[in-house]
Amino acid sequence: MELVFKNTTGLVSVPRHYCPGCTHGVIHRMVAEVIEELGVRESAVGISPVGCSVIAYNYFNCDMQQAAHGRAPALATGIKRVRPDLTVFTYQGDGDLASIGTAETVQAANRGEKVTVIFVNNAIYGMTGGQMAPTTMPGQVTTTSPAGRDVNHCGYPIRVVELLATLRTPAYLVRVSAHDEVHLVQAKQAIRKAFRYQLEGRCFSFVEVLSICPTNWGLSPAEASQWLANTMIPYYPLGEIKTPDDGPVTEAHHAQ
Amino acid sequence: MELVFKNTTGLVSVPRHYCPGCTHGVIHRMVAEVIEELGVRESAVGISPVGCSVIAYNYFNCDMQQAAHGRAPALATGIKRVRPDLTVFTYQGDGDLASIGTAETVQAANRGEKVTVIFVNNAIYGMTGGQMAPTTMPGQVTTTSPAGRDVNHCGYPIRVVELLATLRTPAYLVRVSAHDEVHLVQAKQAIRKAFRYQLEGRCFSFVEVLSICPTNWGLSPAEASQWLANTMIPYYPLGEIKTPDDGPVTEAHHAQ
Amino acid sequence: MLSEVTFAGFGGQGVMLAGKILAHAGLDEGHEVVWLPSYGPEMRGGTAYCNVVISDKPIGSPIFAAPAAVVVMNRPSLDKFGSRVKPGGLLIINSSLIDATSDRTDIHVVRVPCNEIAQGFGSAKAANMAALGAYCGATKVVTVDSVKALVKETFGAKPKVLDLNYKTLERGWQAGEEGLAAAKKKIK
Amino acid sequence: MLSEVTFAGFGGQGVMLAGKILAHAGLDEGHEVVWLPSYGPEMRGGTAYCNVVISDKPIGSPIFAAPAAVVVMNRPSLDKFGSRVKPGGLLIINSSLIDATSDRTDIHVVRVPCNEIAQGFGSAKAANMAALGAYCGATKVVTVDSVKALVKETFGAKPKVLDLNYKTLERGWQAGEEGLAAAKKKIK
Amino acid sequence: MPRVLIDSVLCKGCERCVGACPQRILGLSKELNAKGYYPALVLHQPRCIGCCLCAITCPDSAVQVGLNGNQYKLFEY
Amino acid sequence: MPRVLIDSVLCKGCERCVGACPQRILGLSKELNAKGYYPALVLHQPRCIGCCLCAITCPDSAVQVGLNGNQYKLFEY
Amino acid sequence: MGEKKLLKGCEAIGEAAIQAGAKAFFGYPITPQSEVPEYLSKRLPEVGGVFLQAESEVAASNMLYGAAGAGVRIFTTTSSPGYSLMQEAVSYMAGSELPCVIVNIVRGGPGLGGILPGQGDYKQATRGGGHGDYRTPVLAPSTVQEAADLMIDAFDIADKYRNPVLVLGDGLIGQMMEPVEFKQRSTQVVEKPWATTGAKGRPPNIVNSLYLDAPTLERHNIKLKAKYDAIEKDERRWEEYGNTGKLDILLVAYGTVARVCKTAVDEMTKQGIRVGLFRPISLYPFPDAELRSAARQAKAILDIELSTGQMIDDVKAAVEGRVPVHYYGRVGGIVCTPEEVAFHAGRVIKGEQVYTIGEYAGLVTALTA
Amino acid sequence: MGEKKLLKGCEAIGEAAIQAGAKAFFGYPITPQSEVPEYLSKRLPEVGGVFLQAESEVAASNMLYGAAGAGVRIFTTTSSPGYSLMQEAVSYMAGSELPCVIVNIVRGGPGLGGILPGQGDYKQATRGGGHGDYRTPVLAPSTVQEAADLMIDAFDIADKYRNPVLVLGDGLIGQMMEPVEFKQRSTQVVEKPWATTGAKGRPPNIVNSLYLDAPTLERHNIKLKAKYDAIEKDERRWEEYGNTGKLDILLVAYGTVARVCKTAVDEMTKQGIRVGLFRPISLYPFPDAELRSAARQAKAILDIELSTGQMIDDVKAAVEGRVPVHYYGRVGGIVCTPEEVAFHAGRVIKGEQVYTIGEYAGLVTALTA
Ligand SMILES: Cc1ncc(C[n+]2csc(CCOP(=O)(O)OP(=O)(O)O)c2C)c(N)n1
Ligand SMILES: Cc1ncc(C[n+]2csc(CCOP(=O)(O)OP(=O)(O)O)c2C)c(N)n1
Ligand code: SF4
Ligand code: SF4
Ligand code: SF4
Ligand code: SF4
Ligand code: SF4
Ligand code: SF4
Ligand SMILES: [Mg+2]
Ligand SMILES: [Mg+2]
Repeated sequence: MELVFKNTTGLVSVPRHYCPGCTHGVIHRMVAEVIEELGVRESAVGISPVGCSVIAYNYFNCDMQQAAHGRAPALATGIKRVRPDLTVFTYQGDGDLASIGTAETVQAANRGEKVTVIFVNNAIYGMTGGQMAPTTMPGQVTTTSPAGRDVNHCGYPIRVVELLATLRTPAYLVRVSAHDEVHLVQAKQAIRKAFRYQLEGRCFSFVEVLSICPTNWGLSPAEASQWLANTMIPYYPLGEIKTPDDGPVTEAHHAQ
Repeated sequence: MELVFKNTTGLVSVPRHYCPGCTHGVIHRMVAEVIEELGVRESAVGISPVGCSVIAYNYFNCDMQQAAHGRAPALATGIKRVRPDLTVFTYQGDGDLASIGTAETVQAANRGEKVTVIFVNNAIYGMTGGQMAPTTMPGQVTTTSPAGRDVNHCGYPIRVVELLATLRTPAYLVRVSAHDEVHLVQAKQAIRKAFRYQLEGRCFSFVEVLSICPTNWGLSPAEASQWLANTMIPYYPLGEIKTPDDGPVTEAHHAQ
Repeated sequence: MLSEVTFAGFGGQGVMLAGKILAHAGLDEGHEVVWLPSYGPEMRGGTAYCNVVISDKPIGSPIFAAPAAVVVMNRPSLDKFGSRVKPGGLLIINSSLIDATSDRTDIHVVRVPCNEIAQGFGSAKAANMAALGAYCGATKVVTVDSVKALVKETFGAKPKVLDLNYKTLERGWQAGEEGLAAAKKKIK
Repeated sequence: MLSEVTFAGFGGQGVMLAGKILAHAGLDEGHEVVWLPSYGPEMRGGTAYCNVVISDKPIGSPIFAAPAAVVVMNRPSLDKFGSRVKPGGLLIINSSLIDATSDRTDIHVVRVPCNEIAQGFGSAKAANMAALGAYCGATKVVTVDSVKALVKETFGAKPKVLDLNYKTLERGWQAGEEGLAAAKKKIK
Repeated sequence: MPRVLIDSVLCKGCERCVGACPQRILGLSKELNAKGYYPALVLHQPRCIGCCLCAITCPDSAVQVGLNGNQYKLFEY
Repeated sequence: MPRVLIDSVLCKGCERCVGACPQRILGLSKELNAKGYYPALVLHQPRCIGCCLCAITCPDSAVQVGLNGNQYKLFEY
Repeated sequence: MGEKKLLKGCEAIGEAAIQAGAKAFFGYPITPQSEVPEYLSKRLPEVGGVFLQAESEVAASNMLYGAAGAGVRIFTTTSSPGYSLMQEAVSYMAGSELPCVIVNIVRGGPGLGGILPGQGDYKQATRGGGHGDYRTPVLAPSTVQEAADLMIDAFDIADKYRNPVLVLGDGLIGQMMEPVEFKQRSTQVVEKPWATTGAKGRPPNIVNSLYLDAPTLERHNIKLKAKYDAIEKDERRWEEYGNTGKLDILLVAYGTVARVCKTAVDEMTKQGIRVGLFRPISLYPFPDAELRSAARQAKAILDIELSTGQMIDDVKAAVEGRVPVHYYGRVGGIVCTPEEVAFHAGRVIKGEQVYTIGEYAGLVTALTA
Repeated sequence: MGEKKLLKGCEAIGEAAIQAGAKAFFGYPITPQSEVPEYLSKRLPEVGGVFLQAESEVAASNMLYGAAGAGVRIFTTTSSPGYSLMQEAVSYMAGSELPCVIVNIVRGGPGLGGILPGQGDYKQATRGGGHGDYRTPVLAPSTVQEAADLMIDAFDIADKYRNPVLVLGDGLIGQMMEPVEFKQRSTQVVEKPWATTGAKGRPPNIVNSLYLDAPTLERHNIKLKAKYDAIEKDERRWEEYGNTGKLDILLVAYGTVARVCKTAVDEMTKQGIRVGLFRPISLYPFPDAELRSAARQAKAILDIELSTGQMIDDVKAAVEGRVPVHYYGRVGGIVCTPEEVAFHAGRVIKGEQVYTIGEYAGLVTALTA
């Protein structure tokens, strides 16, 4: 019997510590599959964040570095600039990337670092026990917004992909979702494309993956997927927001 | 004889240390005039950055704090949240605000802090002797881009106003220029409007002012103004990019 | 020292709450108390536990190499803590979920079918009350009234749940009392 | 110690370059040298200065409370440094821009019209060479050939500018030599 | 014939696969596994169409899909 | 009649006012001020229209504009 | 008020700050102190205060700067890596003479380390991890009640000296529940005429740490130094426990470890050993004279820390070589037990070499293998 | 090579790093070290290296982490406030055992302070300003030539111990021009089998400082401690200058101040005073045994710093109370002169109380007025 879906060698085969139903695991698998499919496992360096996926270094079957909270894009920059032959990716949560790591995210994108960022947006700080993230939905109850996120108190959720899309530096910016099987099929394509752009030396590539956190949302995995579909997707539209082919990159404004 | 244009009491009458022709001085004056005109000098707290305007605390005739490099919006947040009755503004350069302070800028805007940010974009690090800023123009020679800014090496200049405009939280975001008299008249209106929005408790307000740095650009003040008009304005379009009245703020996506 | 106990189980089995109620009861009865949880990511999926100390003197360390008593709600907890009980100490095992037992002869082992007791009154969710009851019944460190008052504070809003917890607590108490008596005979 | 001098003036008057050339010349002639600039924002608008030490032994401190010699190119520099010159030391004043002089009688004061000299050869921009020349002419700490070689390295690409600097240097040298001789008579 | 292999040691009983299966042929076991979860089970293997959606959706790499013979490729993953 | 007052101590001779004046009536002095700059001068006061653009454009608050009598407000500043 | 409540250390810290008059909290979640922001996100709005989650510790500490500069009592809590990110702001606040309170619930390090209790940030806390000549008083509670009490004192000290004050705990202090009583304490209301509250009827106030003129900066530094001298004179705190007089051994420990040592002292005393505990409560200023006098009649000192040995330098400096100072510690999140302390103290008394951490845990073999 | 060039300290530091094999520079401008990035932005591309201006010191230090983890020789330069922002990353690099070199061209502090020379970051540098039990070797040059030489050594030490190494200068070292010779030095090429260079033909490498399991983290801490013990044993550096044997006074100073002291020693010797200078070159590890032996025949020690007194604790600990240790310093950017040093040394010799900074500058009156 041939295995038509078999576990990727891009992951180490150990049980993972994620909660039942948590889509971190699915996203790990897709990234690992792409790395394997593109044949770059032996040149890949991944960077794990601080967040539930902090020990992703135990799961990905490639060289890994563990970054300080929010700084993964800086590490990626450091690695890629001195070893452009390596395939460098970061794997980051929304607290990590969209809060403490805002500057590193925006600036790495703006410099056009030839790295791939996998951004797992679960609208919450998972690891530390469910505090509000910049991506938390209006009205969403968290341990630090016990009455629900009040947009008059701390603003609206940040749409990182749209934010980065205003930068003129070419980039591949896409948002996908991991909440169900159909969206996973699309997500996989986006991740593949993101790594391809890196391998071609074209641009910075960034995949935002909407993800569920049943534990801190206080929902079953199925309910959590529903909530993501009903609440998050309307606010976080899916699709390619920017590709490096967008618009002519004219050199009109060169100075002096 | 009546003075139809007289020096504002919003500024302390001491000579300022800026280089001849440097528009920091003009921008100081306009902000101070607005504070005086709106009658809020006695409730105002300004925050000076690290940059050529670091000692703005000696010039503004109101209470002042001096912030660590890039952190002025965090200070402003701290002050305004505990003393909402005060009129709080920051005065920041492009290195300060758009490089090291990226996170503080984006997050203060996103939280909708009711403060006013005056952002002086002179496309360079003035104080430290003319190093490249994130806003430096493509091809522009600086002491750390001796061959001119190479967009393939470090990307395109960041347009902060456009970046912030993607945030859903209501805001007043405008770009003006200080390079000549006509633009100064427009700039003044924008600054006044920005403070008004704060006083009305409406929103975060942000005025980007294009500014010249004759010293580090290696140009006379007149040449510098020309360069700004010819090179910077096409890349940094002037005008109100966002007002709090833009678009209906629907509460459609409230969760749970 | 009146009492020094570790409650251990899966996250979700309510061991933290059981410990907190015990500590509260100790405080209400005028003693010094400390409740110390395990915390952080290790709680996720793994075992959660808390230590409770009740004493008549200021409490030094709430960390014990060898606790006087341990209540284990699941198998991994038995594996982790069973061997640490102080000689002469007490080990309460939730026999509903743990087939294994301890082969130690220097301690008192009491097996209580916590889930079954609670299930019998309506829901296995109250199994932690059986465990708490068993520990208190065996040690008498606090009175049943103190504990009941706190159970009421916790579940008072929902009469059905309160009733379930009361009954489970009482049955657990009895099981603890009887179990220890039996164990004492064994050990002599 | 062969030489210990401060060059001071407005930013833009070329005092830094004058000092660097002197230090280079010292190095080329086989001595230990240090060149130390003032730096940072104080340079903007204010006075800029640099210290040069040339010695035959390893150089300790390049910071002097009382320098053996000072060359001042503008009024604020005279105010700041004039009083610090070591008794018996040398003060060279750019008389083109400084009407005032020092009333100290314990030092040698030499007035050199640096801007005028340079202007005479084509541009006041070379005034710093007159000052450098004056200092070297007075002290003979390095040879004129060493200095000229370095001036050539600096301006060699533009023959006209080189010529201007050469000539200004030489005239300054002479003014320094003669000025010190005159001052020595005065002081005795 | 497709064949779905579920690793009941890795499975955490989250039921994502159960929801993902277009044939509705997956369910949970009534027996706890060693980690304390009720792992997923194939209830009716013959109706399986080998679409792999169960495997794709599993966060814990607990599902693999085997095949004897040929299979229509239903979508690009 | 408008009257332009330039503080030659504060002035740094940047010539921004010179460029801003629609009447082209400003220029620089030939005398250095104490700080070493050639300060701005009004060359032909009578032609001044009191628009204040010189003052508006001055970075060093060295320009004030006075008025005897009435004046058309040319723009909103 | 006056009533004993069972509270987690983190909750007690948050509540105490409110009792001390703190008007707002700016902070960022990090284990094991996230219960502070969680508690305050509910509690502060109830009392008309402001809870705001900052985007990072860098931002949080600079929000503190702004709010402290505006004259209100303000504080934040964090844990080790977060405190490292605050070093620039702490140096700025010290330089600008701004009062505030920062709680560091220390965890294992360096780097991401672990989340269990540690004392590896002692040097950072007591020497100033930021740049420049400054110091911050450091208070180290060893019970939840004391954490609450010291929080209130910390605000008073901060205001008195216009300086940041650090409260140093660890996961045990933060996570443990103990009975706490908030005594009605009159916290000093300090006038802050220097604060940026709007220049109404007075010249503008400036909050600043920049002095480009060297003599001016030197005067500023001298003024700061005089302040630290005053703090070193007036703000020492310590506790002595167990036996005094002639001692076979004097234990020195702070915070969590001191609790463990108290149990050890009780046990050892029962066994007839003459043992006492000296517990520094203020780590800066370190109660050196007091330790010196406590140590006068001791045959030996055993310094016990959850670090590879940081406070020991202060202990040695305090006793000036008059008493031999031994060290024992555990690290990585392991808290030593009373039995362990007694065992190692026993070795010292018997004149045996104290085991190193590695030896004791049988680790050295594993490492060299 | 072999030729003497007149270089600014900042340029020499940049060039030396290239000579040592550094492949890239990530950094952020700050006075008085901006000449390093400026120099390298031209120079690195010439030699096939990478110059990248980071968005902040936080980012720069984390770029260092990434590049060091990828196995290349890497460094950055900064000044005081910038170094404070690097504390988290330095702690991470120490925890993950990554070699790199960081240059801190110290300025006046605390806060924004000033830009003139200072030594107020001594404690931060030698004690570790970040969290957790770690140390970084610190080398303090006092000439431009030495700055260049120590840069190269710093890379070797970093690689040897897999640890960040700090080079501590100040504005004077950074801005001064002196002749520099780059001797053809065979810098050790160290294999880095642990680096993340792609898992080709070997199992994946992991660069990490997180150890959630306490015993594992404890083992890791013990391993780090063993490394620091080895560093303390093998990496001490110091210089003795002037007289040896019986001394009226021994000066102790490092970096810029040590230059000043050398001139003072020369002058005083001329006056017949028996005076010597002990100059620590490695500040961590502090050459304590060496200082102790140098001090053996001295009547007194005068510790001279551009701080209110930080190294003095190490000096005191080193001499163990056998010789009286006096302190004199200037702060705020003022560098004391040779005359000033001689004057204060003279007071010590005469048995007079050394003036405090404030007294000397006649400042105390102004302050108390
Ligand atoms: C400097 C620092 N601040 C805070 C923390 C604590 N911390 C650990 S994980 C985390 C949030 C993670 O949330 P997110 O990035 O959304 O990841 P998730 O767990 O949701 O996948 C925080 C705040 C830390 N380790 N370091
Ligand atoms: C943490 C920190 N990093 C760097 C510096 C050095 N620094 C001072 S001003 C400045 C740049 C200022 O440029 P900009 O913000 O554009 O202001 P400008 O001078 O151009 O008005 C830098 C990098 C500092 N003081 N603190
Ligand atoms: S806490 Fe949330 S994000 Fe973290 S593993 Fe559990 S479900 Fe996933
Ligand atoms: S350096 Fe540039 S920005 Fe700074 S004062 Fe001079 S002209 Fe203005
Ligand atoms: S392969 Fe498809 S049909 Fe078969 S069990 Fe899985 S999801 Fe169901
Ligand atoms: S998706 Fe995976 S883990 Fe979840 S129930 Fe199915 S097989 Fe088990
Ligand atoms: S007021 Fe107008 S017209 Fe008069 S001098 Fe000024 S710019 Fe010229
Ligand atoms: S604009 Fe102001 S500073 Fe410039 S020349 Fe005119 S008056 Fe002088
Ligand atoms: Mg998250
Ligand atoms: Mg700028």
